[in-house]
Amino acid sequence: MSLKNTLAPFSAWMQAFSKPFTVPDEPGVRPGAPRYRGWHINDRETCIGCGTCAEICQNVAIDMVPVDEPTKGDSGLRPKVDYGRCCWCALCVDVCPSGSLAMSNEYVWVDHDGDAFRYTPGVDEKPWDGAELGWRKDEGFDIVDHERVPMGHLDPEERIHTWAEVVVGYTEEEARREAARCVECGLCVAACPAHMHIPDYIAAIRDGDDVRALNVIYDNNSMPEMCGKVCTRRCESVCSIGVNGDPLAIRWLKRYVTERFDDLKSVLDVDVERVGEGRKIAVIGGGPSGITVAYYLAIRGFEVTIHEALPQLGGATFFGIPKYRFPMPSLEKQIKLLEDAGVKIVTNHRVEGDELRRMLEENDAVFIGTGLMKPYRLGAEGEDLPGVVYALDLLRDKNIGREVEVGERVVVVGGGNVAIDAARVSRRLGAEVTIAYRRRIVDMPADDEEIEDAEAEGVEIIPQAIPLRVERTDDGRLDFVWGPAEMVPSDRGRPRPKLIEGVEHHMVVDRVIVAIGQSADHSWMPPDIAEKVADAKGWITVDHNGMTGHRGIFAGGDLVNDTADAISAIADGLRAVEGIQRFLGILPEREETEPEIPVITVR
Amino acid sequence: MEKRKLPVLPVAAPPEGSRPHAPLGEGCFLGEEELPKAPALKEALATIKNWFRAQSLWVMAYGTGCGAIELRPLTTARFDMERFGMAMRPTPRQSNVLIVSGYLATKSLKRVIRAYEQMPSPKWIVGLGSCTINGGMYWDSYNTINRLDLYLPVDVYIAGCMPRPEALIEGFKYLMERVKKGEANGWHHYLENLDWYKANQKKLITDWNLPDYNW
Amino acid sequence: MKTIIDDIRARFSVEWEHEQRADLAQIGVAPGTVVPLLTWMKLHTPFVQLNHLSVVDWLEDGEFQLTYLLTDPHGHRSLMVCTRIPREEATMESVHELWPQAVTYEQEINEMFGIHFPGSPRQGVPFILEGWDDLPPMRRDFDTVAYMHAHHPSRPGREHVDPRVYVGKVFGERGYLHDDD
Amino acid sequence: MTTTETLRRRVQLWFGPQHPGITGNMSVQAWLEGDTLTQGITHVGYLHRAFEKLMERRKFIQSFPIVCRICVPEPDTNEYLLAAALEELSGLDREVPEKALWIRTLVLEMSRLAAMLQVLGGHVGSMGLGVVPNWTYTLRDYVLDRFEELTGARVYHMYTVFGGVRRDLPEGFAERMETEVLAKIEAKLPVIDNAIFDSSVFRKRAIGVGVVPEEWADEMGISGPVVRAMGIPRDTRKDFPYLKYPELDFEVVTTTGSDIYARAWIRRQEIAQSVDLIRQILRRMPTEGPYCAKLPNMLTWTIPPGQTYVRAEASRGEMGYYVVTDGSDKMRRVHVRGPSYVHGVSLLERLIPGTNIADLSPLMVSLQTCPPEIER
Repeated sequence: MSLKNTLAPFSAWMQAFSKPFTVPDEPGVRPGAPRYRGWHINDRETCIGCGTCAEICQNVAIDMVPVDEPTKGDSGLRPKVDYGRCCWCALCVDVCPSGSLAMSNEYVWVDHDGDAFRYTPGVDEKPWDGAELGWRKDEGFDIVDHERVPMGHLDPEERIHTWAEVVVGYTEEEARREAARCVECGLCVAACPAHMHIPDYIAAIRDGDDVRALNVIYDNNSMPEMCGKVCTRRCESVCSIGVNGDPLAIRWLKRYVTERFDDLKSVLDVDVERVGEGRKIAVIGGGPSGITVAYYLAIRGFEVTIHEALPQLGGATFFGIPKYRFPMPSLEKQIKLLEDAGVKIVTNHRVEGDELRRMLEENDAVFIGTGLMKPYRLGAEGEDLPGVVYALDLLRDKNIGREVEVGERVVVVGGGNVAIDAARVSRRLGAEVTIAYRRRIVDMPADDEEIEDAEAEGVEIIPQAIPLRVERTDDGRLDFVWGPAEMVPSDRGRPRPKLIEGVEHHMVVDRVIVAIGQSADHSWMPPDIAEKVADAKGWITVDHNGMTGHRGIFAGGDLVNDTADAISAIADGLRAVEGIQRFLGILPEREETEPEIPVITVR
Repeated sequence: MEKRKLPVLPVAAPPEGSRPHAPLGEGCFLGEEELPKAPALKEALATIKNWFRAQSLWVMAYGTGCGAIELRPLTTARFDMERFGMAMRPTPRQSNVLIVSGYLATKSLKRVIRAYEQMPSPKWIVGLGSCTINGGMYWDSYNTINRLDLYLPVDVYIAGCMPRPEALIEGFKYLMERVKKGEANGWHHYLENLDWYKANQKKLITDWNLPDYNW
Repeated sequence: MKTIIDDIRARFSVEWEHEQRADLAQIGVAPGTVVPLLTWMKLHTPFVQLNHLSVVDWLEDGEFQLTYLLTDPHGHRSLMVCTRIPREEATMESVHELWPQAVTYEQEINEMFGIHFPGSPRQGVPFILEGWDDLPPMRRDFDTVAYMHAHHPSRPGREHVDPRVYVGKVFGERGYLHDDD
Repeated sequence: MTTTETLRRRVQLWFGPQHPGITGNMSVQAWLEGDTLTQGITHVGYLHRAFEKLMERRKFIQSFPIVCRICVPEPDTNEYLLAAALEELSGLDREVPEKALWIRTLVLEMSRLAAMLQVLGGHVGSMGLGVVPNWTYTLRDYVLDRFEELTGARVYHMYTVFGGVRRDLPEGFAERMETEVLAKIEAKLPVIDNAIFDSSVFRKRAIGVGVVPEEWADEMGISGPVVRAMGIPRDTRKDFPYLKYPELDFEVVTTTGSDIYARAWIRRQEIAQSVDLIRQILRRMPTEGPYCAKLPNMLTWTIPPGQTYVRAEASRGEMGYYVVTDGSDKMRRVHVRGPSYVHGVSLLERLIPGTNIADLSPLMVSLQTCPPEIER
């Protein structure tokens, strides 16, 4: 050993004069780094209780516990974290679809009681609530897929010259890919009026089991192919993935599955007791609610007859929806299923006079789903001029195959789906189309995609336009006069349009198409029955069984609900399916009990 | 003395042949029994005793699990636990704090029990990390226990996976506080419920070959 | 990589081959071919290093797959030799005489999968487990969660509500194609 | 020889698991004659958590928080390897952005640096010299501070995922890395040299002790500092290039002697090398661009059937992951092959005969045995 080796280590003594490494023992602990993963914090208001955090937690550290009232779009459950399981990986934070869950940069928690290490962030008060630093969701990193698989559309230039379907539909690969985006939280089930088993059929599609998917779909919807094409899709509006991204294309997935099978009866696995053998039901109105009632009662052995005034079943989905959205073969498939189930269909038959009374006597129950057929009037001068037409009439004439002509220039008044349909149909008939709507575009009740599609097809939308009058021009056309409106706050919630006095705009058109809503028409019923069924204004209220004020008469669809969409009509139909069976004593009367909370004990 | 909550677990009758342990004394001072028994003095003595105990926690150097990695920074310059009167000791005979640094595999549990029983009283166990509380990351593993308190009395839990050295320091300060107040009595609990602990231990460790607790 | 596989093909029957990366090829051989092949490779090719010996449990097929990873430490490439043996009373020839460290691999596989390597020195000697009296735990038919529930109690008092089920219950989700039982 | 004599001559001793000189929670069952070891058997399993079993029942994304626990001092190698294997099998590897590759290289090098600082302290600590560990652990802690800043955690980073990394580099990270870590390490290295490599105590106990014969290198698959201390320039970063290592300028450090001293020296040199590499990475890393590829929904992600073996250089040597997928959303099999599997069992057992009992602990440290990676 050299002298150097003996002495060199002593140089370590020099370190005695350098600054100590030691972190001083001061009150409070050294704060964690700005993105430290400490204790959870949760924004109770933003959280939607989708449970994706619990789903992804590989340690089963998160329980969803009931905290708030469940509403559509919020299950009311909130995550409760067990810190005897947590590993601070923050996958829950990164996956959180609503972005409510985060982590603070606090990291000290000591206790002598092992049971103490659990709390519900955002609900149980903790010192780190509202911490500014800590692990947060970052835009550049996503472990759920926020981008929808794009849906193919016909080119706008091309489609205004054809009645072919605008939406191309998913291929199998696209459908599987889209279905894989689902996190199976089930919030959509709450929002769907019929409470379809959405996560279940999406999972089946993802797994490549389309037969299972179809069966799950038909479990509580007998017109899914229609829904798959034109549903108003409330489910997608509450989709947890949609909170910070594109919601699952639930409608397109349903469309994908239902389009894959032609012979529905052979695919559907129906397993119900034929409890209705020997009982007769009459259904008046062949729309979605009527079809639902007919199908689910027919498979239970009831003898069901549908009476429809038009030459084809389908109701508004037949005569109201243009064929480029819901083509005829799709509807025919549904009707075929009804026939296969043994439903008797009477078309071109308008029930009138005392016929309803007779039906009541001959049948065990009658279901009315006649819809809203009487258009609202424009309420402006000149609306009776020839050339001022109602959108419903236009659409119906087109759909039942009559010759329709709209001229070169058309203005559509209204902002709902019917208005858009009328506009797009007119476009296909070769007209230049303008939509005049009282409020702003964001206020339009029509589907956003529909509005986009219409604009892509060259439909011009003039918002905040109030029709003043219609005048005949010298050359036999129409002068549509409208005034601009400003939006003023209203005590009823959404702002109200107020006419700006003194300004008038003129538009010379060939047709003024009115699409500002419809109302019910009960003139076909015997007055004494109508009195019991509907109130003075024509509104029908039903009980929890779907039964009207008249014993044995059930009702559903647009007549009854105020949402006026097909899926609500189907939901009404389902209610009546159960209600009729209860009314006939086949099912026990429903007991009003609080639903039991399905609790899983975590071990 | 604070009564501790017994974890609920169905346990069979006390195992046969378990040796009765020595009666629980007030403390471990030699000849303490001979001191005058005036309550005030007794209390004062206990306070002094606890204060001293809290100031010299000697930790057994046994890295039972991954949490051991944060014990090294704690013992070295940066977090320097010796300034709190704590030191690492190489053998259980010289230590009175056992840090169970995380999950325990069944094989380790056996050694930890042995090590704990060899430690002289008073002694305390610090459960470090979430896996000592409820299994943590390895909750579904066939080879790791989920709850340390079924097998050994835990005086302080420090949650985290893993807890940082600063959290450990806070944990030890909490332990010191509890020792000073005379509340950290895990070792009493172990003796009082020895049969219960032994039954739990033997239920899991099938090839039981440890000597009886004889301290 | 192609040359070495061609060389192997010239001498042994190869069931399948796959080039995973430029520096990693995989071949499948019959169980009986493995030891002669590995011996030849160690003695006559640059693939002298046994990097890895692993088992995959194909429970559905009733087979274990053994994977030997040989590496050419100077040519920087690897060859994965795979073979499948029946799961029932699984036995495989030992390679510990070619590579001494294979003893550890074989000991562990014996303990974790229950595959027997006759002649390998530490067969039946516990390596990782102690006092184990259940199925070899790495077999896929061994259920670790069930074992955990039976042996390692968790802290009680936790209750979870699955949002999917809860929402369905609260809002009255029902089906109509099947009668409720 | 009578039985009594045998007993007198041969003593059985359990070195660990509760022993201050053992590396982690493991034990060596040793037989002694006098103070010389005649035989040793490595016993592991004290830390067996059945990672591979647990990962078979976890989805891919759920597996990644668990892999980093396989090696505590150096979790990032595991994270990277799992990500690399699954990316290769799923085809996602083509989409990992450039920046993510750089950050991954940075993280791997930082973790090598941290682990080597720790083990360098361990080298001397195991000989009872307590001063150097106080420095190296603190220096390692400075690296951990940067890890905390970058990844949100000190020890288990859970940072490298499929497709890239989880967060971008924070503002001013490179400067802090330089001033708070690299500069401090460089300033301390000469002092450490004086205290270790120039110390007669260390030299006397390390030179010529625990020599691994060169012939063992190939057939046993010895890797890392152990093989480089034999003078063989074997380094996965060069031999099986991955991430951005081919673009970095560095030479494989080798020395001769193949003893404890040589291995410590390699580690000391590689600390300097890591410092240099981290500087290079931070200088060349792109500042713009995404740090993670667009990922599919991780809750339902499936990977087509396949099998692969990926490797990376950890501080201890070559770490490998053998991953088999079967088309489902979980791995069919993942097998972790850590360098300690060979170093800590076969090699250690071969080295033990003839070693002095007092040298066992330094020997184990020099092999850098990491028990959790043996038993997993």
